[in-house]
Amino acid sequence: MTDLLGFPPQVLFGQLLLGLINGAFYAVLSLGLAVIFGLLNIVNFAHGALYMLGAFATAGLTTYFGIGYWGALILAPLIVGAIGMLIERFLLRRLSGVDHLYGLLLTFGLALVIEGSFVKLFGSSGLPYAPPPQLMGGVNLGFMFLPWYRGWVVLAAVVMCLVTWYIFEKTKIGAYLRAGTENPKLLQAFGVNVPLLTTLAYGYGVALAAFAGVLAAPITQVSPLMGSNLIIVVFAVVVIGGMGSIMGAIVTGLSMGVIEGLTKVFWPEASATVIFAVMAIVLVLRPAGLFGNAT
Amino acid sequence: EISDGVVKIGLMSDMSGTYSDVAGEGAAVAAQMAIEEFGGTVAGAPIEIVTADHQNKADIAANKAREWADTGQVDAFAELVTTSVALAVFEVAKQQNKIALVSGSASSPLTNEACIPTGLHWTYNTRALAVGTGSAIVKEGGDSWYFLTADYAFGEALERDVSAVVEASGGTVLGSAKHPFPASDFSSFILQAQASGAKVIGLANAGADTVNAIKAANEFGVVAAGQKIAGLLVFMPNVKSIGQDVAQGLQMTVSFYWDMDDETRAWSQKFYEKTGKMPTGIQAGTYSSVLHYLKAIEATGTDDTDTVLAKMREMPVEDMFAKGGTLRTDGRMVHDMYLAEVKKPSESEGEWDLLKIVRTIPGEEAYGPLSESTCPTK
Amino acid sequence: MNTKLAYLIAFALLLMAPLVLYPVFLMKLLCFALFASAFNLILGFGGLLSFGHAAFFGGAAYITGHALKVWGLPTELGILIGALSSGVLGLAIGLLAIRRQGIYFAMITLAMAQMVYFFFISADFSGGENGLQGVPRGSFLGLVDLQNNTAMYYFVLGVFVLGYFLIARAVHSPFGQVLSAIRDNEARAKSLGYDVERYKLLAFVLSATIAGLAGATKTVVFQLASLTDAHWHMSGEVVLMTLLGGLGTIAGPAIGAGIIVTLQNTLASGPLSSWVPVVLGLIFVLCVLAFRRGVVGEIQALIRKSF
Amino acid sequence: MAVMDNHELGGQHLSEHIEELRLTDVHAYYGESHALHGIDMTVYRGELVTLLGRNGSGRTTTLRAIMGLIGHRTGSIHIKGEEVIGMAPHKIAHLGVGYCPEERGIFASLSVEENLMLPPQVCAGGMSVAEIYEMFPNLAERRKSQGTLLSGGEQQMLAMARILRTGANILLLDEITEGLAPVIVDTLGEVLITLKQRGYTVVLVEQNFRFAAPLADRHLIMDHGHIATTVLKDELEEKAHVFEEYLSV
Amino acid sequence: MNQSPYILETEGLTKGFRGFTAVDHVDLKVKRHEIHALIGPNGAGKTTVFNLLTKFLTPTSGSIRFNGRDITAAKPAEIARMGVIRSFQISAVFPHMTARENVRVALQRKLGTSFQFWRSVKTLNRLNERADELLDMVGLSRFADAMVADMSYGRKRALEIATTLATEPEMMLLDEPTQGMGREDVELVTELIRKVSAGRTILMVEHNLGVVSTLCDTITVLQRGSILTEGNYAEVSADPRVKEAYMGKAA
Ligand SMILES: Nc1ncnc2c1ncn2[C@@H]1O[C@H](COP(=O)(O)OP(=O)(O)OP(=O)(O)O)[C@@H](O)[C@H]1O
Ligand SMILES: Nc1ncnc2c1ncn2[C@@H]1O[C@H](COP(=O)(O)OP(=O)(O)OP(=O)(O)O)[C@@H](O)[C@H]1O
Ligand SMILES: [Mg+2]
Ligand SMILES: [Mg+2]
Repeated sequence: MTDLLGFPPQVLFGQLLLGLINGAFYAVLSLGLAVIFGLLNIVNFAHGALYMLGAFATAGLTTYFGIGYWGALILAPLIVGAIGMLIERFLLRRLSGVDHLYGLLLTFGLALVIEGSFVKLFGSSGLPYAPPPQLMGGVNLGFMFLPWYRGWVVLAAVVMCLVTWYIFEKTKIGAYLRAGTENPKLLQAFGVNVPLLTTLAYGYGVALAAFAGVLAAPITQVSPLMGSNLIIVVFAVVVIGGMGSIMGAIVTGLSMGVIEGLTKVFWPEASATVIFAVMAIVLVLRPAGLFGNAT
Repeated sequence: EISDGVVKIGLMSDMSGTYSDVAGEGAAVAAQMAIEEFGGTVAGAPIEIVTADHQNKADIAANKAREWADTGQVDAFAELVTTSVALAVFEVAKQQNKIALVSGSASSPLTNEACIPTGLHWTYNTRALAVGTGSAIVKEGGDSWYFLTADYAFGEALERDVSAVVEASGGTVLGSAKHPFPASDFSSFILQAQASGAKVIGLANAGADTVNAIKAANEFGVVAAGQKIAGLLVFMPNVKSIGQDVAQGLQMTVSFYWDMDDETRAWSQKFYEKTGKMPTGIQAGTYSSVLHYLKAIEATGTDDTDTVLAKMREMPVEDMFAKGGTLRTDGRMVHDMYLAEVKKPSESEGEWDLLKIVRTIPGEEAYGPLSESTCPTK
Repeated sequence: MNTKLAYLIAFALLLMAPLVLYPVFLMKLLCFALFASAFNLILGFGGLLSFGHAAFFGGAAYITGHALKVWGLPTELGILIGALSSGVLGLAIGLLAIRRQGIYFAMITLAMAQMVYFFFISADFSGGENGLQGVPRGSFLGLVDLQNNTAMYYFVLGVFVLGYFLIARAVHSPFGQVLSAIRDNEARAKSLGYDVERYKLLAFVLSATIAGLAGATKTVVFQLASLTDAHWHMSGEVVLMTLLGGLGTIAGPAIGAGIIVTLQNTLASGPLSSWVPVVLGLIFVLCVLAFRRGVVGEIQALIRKSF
Repeated sequence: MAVMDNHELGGQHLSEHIEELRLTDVHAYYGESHALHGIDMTVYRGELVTLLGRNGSGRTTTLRAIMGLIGHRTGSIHIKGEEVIGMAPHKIAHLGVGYCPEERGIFASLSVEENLMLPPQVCAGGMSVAEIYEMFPNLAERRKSQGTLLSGGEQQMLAMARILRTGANILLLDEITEGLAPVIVDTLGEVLITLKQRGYTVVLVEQNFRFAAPLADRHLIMDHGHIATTVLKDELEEKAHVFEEYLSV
Repeated sequence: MNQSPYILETEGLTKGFRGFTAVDHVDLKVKRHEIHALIGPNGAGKTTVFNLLTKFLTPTSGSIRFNGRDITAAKPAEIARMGVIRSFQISAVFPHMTARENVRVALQRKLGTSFQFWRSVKTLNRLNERADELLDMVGLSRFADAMVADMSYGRKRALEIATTLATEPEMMLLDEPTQGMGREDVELVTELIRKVSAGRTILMVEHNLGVVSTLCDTITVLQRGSILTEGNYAEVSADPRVKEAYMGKAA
């Protein structure tokens, strides 16, 4: 049993795995952002609030309707996705044709409204939520104890990422989405129902946020402000990956989780800023991000 | 004898942010209840209360406090959750010679290096929390500790205070991990704590951080594997949001619990009818501090700061919150604290039946002797 | 002609304001007005949305606080050091961010500001979440005691007027012309021989410095520097102020700041006190949807229409 | 299908009787500026009509108005008998309208081939990809490259090719010879003749009169946002003064 | 001053894009005070050559000399300041400024006050006269105070030429200056180019053979990234290879 950099290898393996699990959250969240940024060219500042809505919907479905985790896994993204579509249809759509920065500002305002209202409605401490009984307990991997639930999180997140990647890069819809990003009017003149496409894309991106919220509900505090700080880190992840790049969001999400995890071992005080530091370095070397194309 | 013919209390709290659950509007209600006990007048003058949401911003607090003092005839400030706010208001109170009744903030410096002659620290502080939880757990055999500490002043203060208590009681501190504030994921730190082999994992953090740490500890089977979690600053709403089945057995130090005796139950019931929630220690403490302030005015017939302050120090604090509490010259209100434990779900008889008191910590023990205070004006 | 008159009236009102309104509140208002105006220099005239201006505002606040409290420097010097250090910080962040535009720029500045924020949380000199408290106001040139609110007010007014006119001048300068050309068509400006990045960088540094001036002054007024000043919500608020007042108008941001600060102050103790974030959020949404030109912009449009 | 019908009917001969496109008193605005001042025009099936005029006379705007791409427009526009003034652009496209914009509108995030395959089929009978590559060999060669990395002329070819694939039989073409080498211009001329033979209806905005003259059945001369006059194919000689007056040819 | 007859020379200029060579060992020599045309089929690499010359793209290999000085490593703005100014194939103006301000932006660089944020914009008013002159030259004097965003395409092109002229470049690179213009405007611009060519060198890409034949002294034909032939209009247009590859029936 030799030590690596002063830490027993078990610890290191354990931290790597945990980093990957956290990375899964970053990946799903930044993926949603990338989808929305891709088609609407909007940095969805409300993403954290919608992630929170996903977690609240999960807890709420149990408390008020007796619907358990697995039901929520389907329903919460649908509900929140529908809310997202309403937001797109009645608010964001009015911004078509004006500078995309206004989209950022609008969603920033929305985040304040949503989070503020939830503090009023549910208090700042939030609701309790436990993992589903099927995933209680865990397995001893030798180097660490892995709760089943964490294992499930990675699996679910990776599957979701791959599905999304396939849709966007390999299907006709994906081509529409990319074209719509650049010149929606022209795409519409070719006979594609761009307004519908936009609404669906936003709904999908938001549903991804809610999906991450469902995954998070059993492991973090389900509280109104749970997404407000997380979102900034996710923004940095998206920038590192290259904004709008689906693959970039996935790969960077996972690897930033790992890097952050390792920092927590070697230099815990820096773990809050390590991602921003990586971002700065990446930007110096590759201004368009790791997967972005320089234009 | 009453300045401007009215006794006016300026209550400042976090009404919309993180602390709105433990303080916030509930604190305003509690203060109102104290005023109602006086029938709305004191020494022949009407009592008024003005409230403000400082949004956890020290500059808003300082601005409001100055404005209230300069132009709003406010005689005393109350509640003041969040240390930065309390410190900012202290600055104003010192310059304007107004009484500041701090209930929400936990920071020990308020009665040490940052103390002011007119600042009274009412409900609790980090030292009391440390003594209560730290010594109790060491006594039960939890003699080796590892801390998860929020990487900011409050977390460090808490860790320092508890470490001192643990070591004084014969325990050892094996180490600590500093986590960013706020942090959403604790699994990594929990793993480090697990690896340390300590018997007790002390959480030198608060609010969402504590909740997340406890949830993660539960998930990773920390308690099942024989380690104990010690929450150093936990409020009732936190326990509710962790969920009783996860939180059961968790020990914590509280200044107040609604279900302690007939008096607290009666008062809390009244509070519950107004707010739909049971009171927290901060809220009960706000009531107590305002009540005591009014009693002193009633007794002296004036709202002159120095006179009232002298009277407040002279009278014991005697109400449903504090029994025989005393006000020290460094501003500390010394009263009994309680070590509480979260009930098992099976023991619980209702939504709010969350804790049982396992030990009363005498005020002297919790807050230490005045001689230890570094307050220059004590 | 008209604007000159308007400025004269505004200045006269500001001179007399402390007779009617509470001076500390007015000073806060002036500080934020300056902050928003500085911010507008980079957004409204440089076309770059910085979502990290809190770093400059808060950074200067801390530096000035430290300079006055610990080093015991004279007030003016402390403020100057605060503002200049924000300028240096602006140079560092700018060098990194200026290479990207639009949303990228916003994200990068946000992230860099977040690093600054974390630095202030854990640095020793900044007092963590308690902030720097009890900063002495000192005196102006060692003559006028600034502990007096009225004296302090006129000092702040002086700083504001100075900063404000520096901005107004920068906008209407040869530099300002090149800046708006770059905003319009960067490649063309380059082909005409302008090093666009240096122009943008200068605008950014200028904006950061004046934002720092505002933050430093605010520290002296309130005698404290706290994390709120450096938090990303502050960056959001300054955007709101600028937007509400009128992006790319000279006077708009100051007016927007006035409205928001007044609102925050009034709401803080009214019946809506616990709804402050929601109300601010709603204003944001409303502004973006229906009111994009901001107060001043709408008024200008109205005037243009009716003549 | 539509193309087949035309073939059977012999396109050319019957065309004058079937109205494909009719604009009545169409006004269009860019913000507050009034760009079209009451356009009246009718185009019959199988016809090729040019819109000529000076820069800024409103030709592009007319096409954009037909396509529904101008926010504020009034009057009435019928395509194949259907009123489209209030219709969304994607619905208009599905009536069988193909639009080739002045600025080409090649998508940078798509490869050449993806650009080509992007517009959905709106009618049966579009050209096959093989046919298109044969017509524009440059495109075949660069098919995997990013759309906007093509040269200006190649992009123009792609923009044109793109709508030939969709089966649209009303083509709105805005300055398609712009920036093209003369050989390619010749090819395009041949393409247009083929399309006409197949019964396509074409509205062509052109500067290059030499290119347009032999192809068009009618020339509509635009001036200051309205149609000033019409010149038929066989009147070119006698009405030369019209061109003088409006185009200073 | 360098007394070589060539103001601009390239040697083995090459640009590859991921395996595709857009410009392949081009040795281009542009004589001082000439109007030199670069023609060729679409995709031949004309715009790419322009981009290389002005350093909007970096050459894969080869060198560029301007006035005898190696500028292969210079930055775009530096090249512009040496007196080589380009126009773009797709119109390049400042849409939210007036036409006069557009021209003035180009004029003001020479004042050397462009970093001076403390000076009044009024110090630029002395440039107005020259700006109006330039606008008049391209027939835009009526639009001096108009917002450029509202102008038609053709007028934007004309404005772009005026702006380019304003920098009084020693050498102008024009990428299809008459593209998108009516005949009337084409003639206007042709005349304009002739007028301003006095004492200057002009390198232009142009598809309008009418313009090329009347205006240009030397013509280089580019095909698939390499020089096919070079000469005056008569020589070039007589070359059967050029006919086949480029001119078609028009020749
Ligand atoms: N996006 C726009 N915003 C405002 N005005 C516009 C816009 N596009 C065109 N215009 C104006 O509308 C009028 C008609 O322009 P249009 O583009 O239809 O002309 P055109 O005949 O196609 O000329 P060109 O040869 O320049 O393309 C012009 O006066 C032009 O200035
Ligand atoms: N950035 C790039 N990446 C990859 N290929 C490119 C890039 N830029 C140009 N090309 C390719 O290089 C070739 C030359 O392009 P260029 O734009 O120079 O042609 P051109 O001669 O100007 O043509 P046109 O007359 O049509 O404008 C084209 O085949 C084009 O696809
Ligand atoms: Mg046009
Ligand atoms: Mg070209």
